[in-house]
Amino acid sequence: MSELMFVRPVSVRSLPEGTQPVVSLKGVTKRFGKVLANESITMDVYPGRIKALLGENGAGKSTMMSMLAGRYCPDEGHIEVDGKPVRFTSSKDAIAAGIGMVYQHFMLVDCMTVAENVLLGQEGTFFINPREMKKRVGELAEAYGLDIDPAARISDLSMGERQLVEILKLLYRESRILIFDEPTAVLTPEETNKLFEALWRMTEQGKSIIFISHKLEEVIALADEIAILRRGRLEGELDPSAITSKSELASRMVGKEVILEVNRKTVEISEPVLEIRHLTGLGLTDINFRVRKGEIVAVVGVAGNGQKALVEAVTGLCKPPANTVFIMQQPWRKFFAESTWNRSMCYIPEDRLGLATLRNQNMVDNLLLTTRKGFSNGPWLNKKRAEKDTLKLIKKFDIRPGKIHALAWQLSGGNLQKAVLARELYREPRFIVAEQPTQGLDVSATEEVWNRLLDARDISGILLVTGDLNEALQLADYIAVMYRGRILGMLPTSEEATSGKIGPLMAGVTD
Amino acid sequence: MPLTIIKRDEPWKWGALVIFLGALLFCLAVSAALLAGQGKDALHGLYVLWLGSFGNLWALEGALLKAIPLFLCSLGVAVAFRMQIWNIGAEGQFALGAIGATWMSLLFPDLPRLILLPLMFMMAFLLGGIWAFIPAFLKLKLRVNEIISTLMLNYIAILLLDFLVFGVWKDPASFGFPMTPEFTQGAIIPTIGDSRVHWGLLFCLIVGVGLWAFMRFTRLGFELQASGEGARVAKYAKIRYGMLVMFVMFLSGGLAGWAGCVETSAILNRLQPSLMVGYGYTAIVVAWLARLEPLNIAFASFLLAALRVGVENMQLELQIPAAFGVIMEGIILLTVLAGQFFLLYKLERKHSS
Amino acid sequence: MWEFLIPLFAATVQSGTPLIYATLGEIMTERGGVLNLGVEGIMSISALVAFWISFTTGSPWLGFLGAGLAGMVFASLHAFVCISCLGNQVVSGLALTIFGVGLTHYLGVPYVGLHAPGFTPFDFPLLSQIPVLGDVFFKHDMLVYLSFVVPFLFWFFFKRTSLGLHVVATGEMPAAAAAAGLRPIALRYFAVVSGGFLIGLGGAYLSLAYTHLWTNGLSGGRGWIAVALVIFAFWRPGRAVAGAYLFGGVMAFQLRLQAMGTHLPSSLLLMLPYILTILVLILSACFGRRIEAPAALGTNIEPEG
Amino acid sequence: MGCWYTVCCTDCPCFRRIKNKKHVHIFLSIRDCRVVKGLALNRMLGYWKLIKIANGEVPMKKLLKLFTVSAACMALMFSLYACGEAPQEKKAEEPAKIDEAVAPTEEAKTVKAGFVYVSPVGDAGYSYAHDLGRKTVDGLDFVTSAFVESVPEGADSERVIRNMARKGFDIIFTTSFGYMDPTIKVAKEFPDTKFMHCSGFKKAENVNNYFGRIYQSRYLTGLVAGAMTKSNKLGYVAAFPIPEVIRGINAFAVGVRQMNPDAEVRVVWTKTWYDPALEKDAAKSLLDAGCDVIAQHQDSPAPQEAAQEAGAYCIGYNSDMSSFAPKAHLTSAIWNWGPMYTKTVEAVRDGSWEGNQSLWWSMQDGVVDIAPMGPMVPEDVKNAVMAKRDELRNGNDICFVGPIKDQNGEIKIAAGEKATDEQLHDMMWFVEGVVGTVN
Repeated sequence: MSELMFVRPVSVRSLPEGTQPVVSLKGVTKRFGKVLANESITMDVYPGRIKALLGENGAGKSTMMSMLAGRYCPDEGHIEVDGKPVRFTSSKDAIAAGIGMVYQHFMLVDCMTVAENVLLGQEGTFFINPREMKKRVGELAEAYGLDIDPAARISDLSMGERQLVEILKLLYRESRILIFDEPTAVLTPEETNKLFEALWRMTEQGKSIIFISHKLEEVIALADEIAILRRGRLEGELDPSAITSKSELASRMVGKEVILEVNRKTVEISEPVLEIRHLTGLGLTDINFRVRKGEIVAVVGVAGNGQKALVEAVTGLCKPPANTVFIMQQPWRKFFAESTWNRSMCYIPEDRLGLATLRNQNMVDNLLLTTRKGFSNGPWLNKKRAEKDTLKLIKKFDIRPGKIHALAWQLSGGNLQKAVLARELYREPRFIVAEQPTQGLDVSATEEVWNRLLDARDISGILLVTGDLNEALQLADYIAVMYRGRILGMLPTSEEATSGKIGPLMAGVTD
Repeated sequence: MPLTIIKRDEPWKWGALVIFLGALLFCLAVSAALLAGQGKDALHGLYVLWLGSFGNLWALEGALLKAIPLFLCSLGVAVAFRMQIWNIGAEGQFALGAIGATWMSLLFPDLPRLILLPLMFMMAFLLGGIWAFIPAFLKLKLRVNEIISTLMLNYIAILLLDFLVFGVWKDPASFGFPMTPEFTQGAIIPTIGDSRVHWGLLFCLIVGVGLWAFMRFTRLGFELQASGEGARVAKYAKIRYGMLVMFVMFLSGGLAGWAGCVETSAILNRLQPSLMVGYGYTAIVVAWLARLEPLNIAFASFLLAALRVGVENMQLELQIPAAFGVIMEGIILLTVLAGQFFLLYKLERKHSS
Repeated sequence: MWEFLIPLFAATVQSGTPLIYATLGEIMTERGGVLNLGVEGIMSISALVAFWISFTTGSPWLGFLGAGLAGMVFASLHAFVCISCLGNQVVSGLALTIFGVGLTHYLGVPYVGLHAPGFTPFDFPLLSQIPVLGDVFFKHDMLVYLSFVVPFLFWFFFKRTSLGLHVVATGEMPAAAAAAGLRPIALRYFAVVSGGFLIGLGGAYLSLAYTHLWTNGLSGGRGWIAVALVIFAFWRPGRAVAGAYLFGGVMAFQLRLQAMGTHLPSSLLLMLPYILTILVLILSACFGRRIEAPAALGTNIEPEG
Repeated sequence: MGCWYTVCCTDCPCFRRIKNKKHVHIFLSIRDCRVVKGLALNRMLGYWKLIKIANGEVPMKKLLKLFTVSAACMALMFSLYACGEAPQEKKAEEPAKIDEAVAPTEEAKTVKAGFVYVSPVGDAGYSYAHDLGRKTVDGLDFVTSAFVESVPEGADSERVIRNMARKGFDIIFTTSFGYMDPTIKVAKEFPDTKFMHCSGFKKAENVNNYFGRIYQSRYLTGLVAGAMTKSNKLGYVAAFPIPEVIRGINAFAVGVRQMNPDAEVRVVWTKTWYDPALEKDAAKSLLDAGCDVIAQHQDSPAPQEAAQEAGAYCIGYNSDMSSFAPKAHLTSAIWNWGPMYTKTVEAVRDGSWEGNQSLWWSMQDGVVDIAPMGPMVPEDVKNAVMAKRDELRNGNDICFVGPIKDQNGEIKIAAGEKATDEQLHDMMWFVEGVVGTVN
């Protein structure tokens, strides 16, 4: 997404004849209940090369790699290491086979030190000696030129440093095949470049790397081979040098021409619905901006740069300092004191199952969750009417399965998001906070969500918090770039230069 | 061919019932084994148990009587558990309820029944509620674990009861034995017709249905269930979680308090230490067996009460130790807990790869 | 003054010892990420087993070990329900208590009032000569002396052995442990069962050293107090010992107040320990640092794949 | 209302109506007339073959059948409730019929005696002592007996007692104070069943309350203790501050002071009847406070242990506790219910049993006594004590003879007078020389 400064030393690394693959999957299939996560996948990984695994969220990349890492067990097919079929019952076997994985959500124990985390499961002896552990890890880190204090507690480290720890783990275990699951999601552009250089060095030491991403430019920049995964199937492998255009790659990835332009008619912009004046605290410093009815303001930035805090302060999950946040021209406290269920603010959170819905309740109850005031007369709750309206919404947004008695956890990500959207729009909001609204959605769902949001501009202003720059450019009128709890820039999308400026700002580079 | 665990994508219809019955059977089997271990004829033993619990009218009557306080306590426990508030202090709240009721009856012995009884119920609810409110408050303000605080408050409540009946409230005519004076007629819940069952039964019915309706049809009830999914969701939905926790605990304590009130007023007709026979703890078993559903609780509490009564018959006929019933309770609960696994998962033959 | 205090402290050590064993056991369990409210039940049943074995074999040490084993068996019951069957940990613990206590009353009847060989106090060579400390700490039975050592072993286990590290990892983040090639399920079983062993020893102390005769309800709520002490101790052995003694001290103190001929009603005095527990929790909440409960405490590990 | 199926035991008074087919009865009592039961059950199922149930054990198939049937009965019974025809009405009618009906004539003189205990009989204490009494009674050829143990006082006890009455027990001993009201209640419903309530004070036409003057033994043990103490401090581990216990403490103190005027008795309340751990602690606390003789009103021998470990003396209660502390045990105040229980059941058999009495049996009746004194007790003390014992056995109650002062030194029993039973009954004050409070 961001401007990538990494260029690889060698443009093309040809694969010498007769090199044996270190790892290969042979017709591997994996099901979760009814869901088919991977379908008869066959793929080879060669030593000293970087294989990129490209695919949308939910295309089955992580599942596939988790099988390599021994976390899951394939239902059909098998895995071969050095041409010998292996059967991983636990991560232990995979590690023993020299396969190491860095998960998207780091697998680190916060309350333990770096050294302890790196050596976890690799201590060798029953009795351990903390000092000696620190020494070993420290030496290792130096050997690879990674500067990190082995005695530090994970909870005190930044995301980038945590990733280094994860990498140290793999190095310590001397894994030959390193799998990285969306490693750049939490990194600033600099860190990304550092990481890529590190990865490249490793391949030169003969390690093979599998690099999972859904970001085209990264893949093109880094990979020796690109395998595209769609809907659990391997869409084919290709050579980055053979790639003519991103859009072609993209279309192969998503299976159809990506909608590059959404129909965004202009709506007239009127009074502000959100105003933030000199908001400092909660890890934010001096935030100033406003969202007006009829416009979409996107907040972009690397994850963990204060977007969460901003959203929570706005949506009332945590309390901002007095007279900093004004919603619909009312001070925060006053607004939440007397906010009504409808014609007010609504919040579409990133965490759909944990926060936006009740996982064990049916559609009706989930509709009622935020709209209950609308269905209550006195102390009573009019469930009959709620059921009717639920049915209407299910039809209108075609939420599958069409039953009102389906429980939240039974819905697929896309349908769940549609349901949340349906509910929140049902409230005729004047101000919408949408957080990663399309994360993990397939293209059609994404398209729908985008259009819904654009239509919503007629009645409301929208604060869009997203990690997907493309989304921001598509929808927003203004893009606010966050870095270390500050807003470094407020850029209008109408200007061409904008897309170019964002990258450096995300990295904190202001000129 | 090894079995693998598969998550169900559809919840298992009637699964809960199947599991409950299974647990019941298992428990019967184990107890039969225990009997055999004692050199008793197992089948005959179970038969005696059956007679003692359901075999005749008086047994049922006894069970019904015992079920009343259990039912009320369990309702209290259930509402709290619904919100993931682990209130295991029903025992203490029960005691406080009894104290409250007694206090009123000693204060205004001469009031007519129609005024005095409501007064007693009010005070019982109030004291019980307050007793449960303390842990709720500590939990919210100081993050004090409610499991421990409610538990400790049980002990304190019982000792408080002791203190009262051994001291200030002791009946001068009781030759110094630990008991309050007998209640006046106005303070006693009358019995239904000539049976031994008292009108507390009807009261339970009303409370039960009322609570069910509250959970099902009111906004507060809905908010209560929603908050059961966690404080953050509640906050997202603009539900005032803190208030709700306090309210629920107060309600829960009050219900247990009512149980205490009914027991003192209708059964003992006075306050004495022997009031405390552990209803508060059995209530937790009942509540969980009933999956926190008010209507199931009615059945579960009757069942466990009948079990307790039946065990007495076993004692009389076969000299089985009294603890027998408690063991059965424990086993049923453990089995049900283990069984609930199959509500979410199922075992399937692995497809060989 | 001393002639009042020394015996008081001595009694404190006495009544604190079972709590030390039980509390450490519970800490072990919770460090592994499992909440076990069955301590009361486990203690009482293992107390019975200890008594029974020592009564039949005549060897208190066998009884002591037997109690530990009994504790393991019962704890594994809890482990099975929670870890394998994903049962609710709170309720399962309560069920275990109900079951354990019931079983004790059921099986214990023939032994009630009987007398079994147990551990008797003896002056610890040399150390008992130390003026005050000697009288307080070193004129007890073997199990008390053992309880001085256990916390150190405990500390050593968590700080100096890989297994300890693994247990902590499981309690904090099972997924991470799994990713590191460990087996969280097995580790949790280990934590619960070994914790059960310690709790069992606590039970043994009641029937073999505290008194030498059997009765139902020996544990008398001590199991619950142990659970409370775990929170007070912030899952640290050192503080656990302190808490256990503090609690035992109050218990012994109120009896002595009566023996001195005080005029407070005894019910109020008997309340002291329980009130104290709540106060302690409040204080540790107010002044203690953020209470670092194991992150995954009370949550079960969902099976994968 | 047509023909009702009522379910009840053979001792249901309407039993007789089996003859006219107005009621068809289903008899669900193991003990009595299985055949009739079989018959009636099959009526309900609508066929006529008799079930034969061989002695005691019930074959599974038939068991299941019985279950289904009883289930059916439950339904019926609820309908019964609905129209309010609760059979209790008839219950009271004339339970006398029961015996004629149930028991064949040759068993007519059999006496069924029931016992209700508050604690497990195995507790080596109070209930245990009663159960020894029961065993002696059970030994008699004309008596059958049964008991229910650890029955909580209050609601449960009422049910248990009632069930006993229903099952046709002739005399029921309810042996804990808390059973008083339930006993009276049930007694009203079963006028022809006889009740003996222990340690209470209420009585009725068919209810006697009875107890033993254990304080006499206490007094004697007090003499021994007073003679043996060196520190002049004696400890008394007491259960609950109720007159029974306080009486004992006072008698003990009186005895002590007779032997040793400046000795004092320290009291610790445990508020438990049986919690060895706690009671041992209590004893320890007393020992630490300088007491060198420990007496107890407590069911567990734990205090004895404590005393022996501390090298002090101790005095047991309930039964001879010398086995628990051979080195320390001076003597025990013991119960011996056997003789009086025997007398009672004999009276029931001969029909000479009379209700409405408060029986307070004394050493004269042999209900209370002291255990043989230990070797450490000097001969002269032994003799002195034995002399007093003989006096008591001759019916001369010399325990509370005035002048007796209370803790504040004011005269409670004037010089030369003896304490009246009323005074003893609600004795809620300590005599001079006792350190402690009565609440």
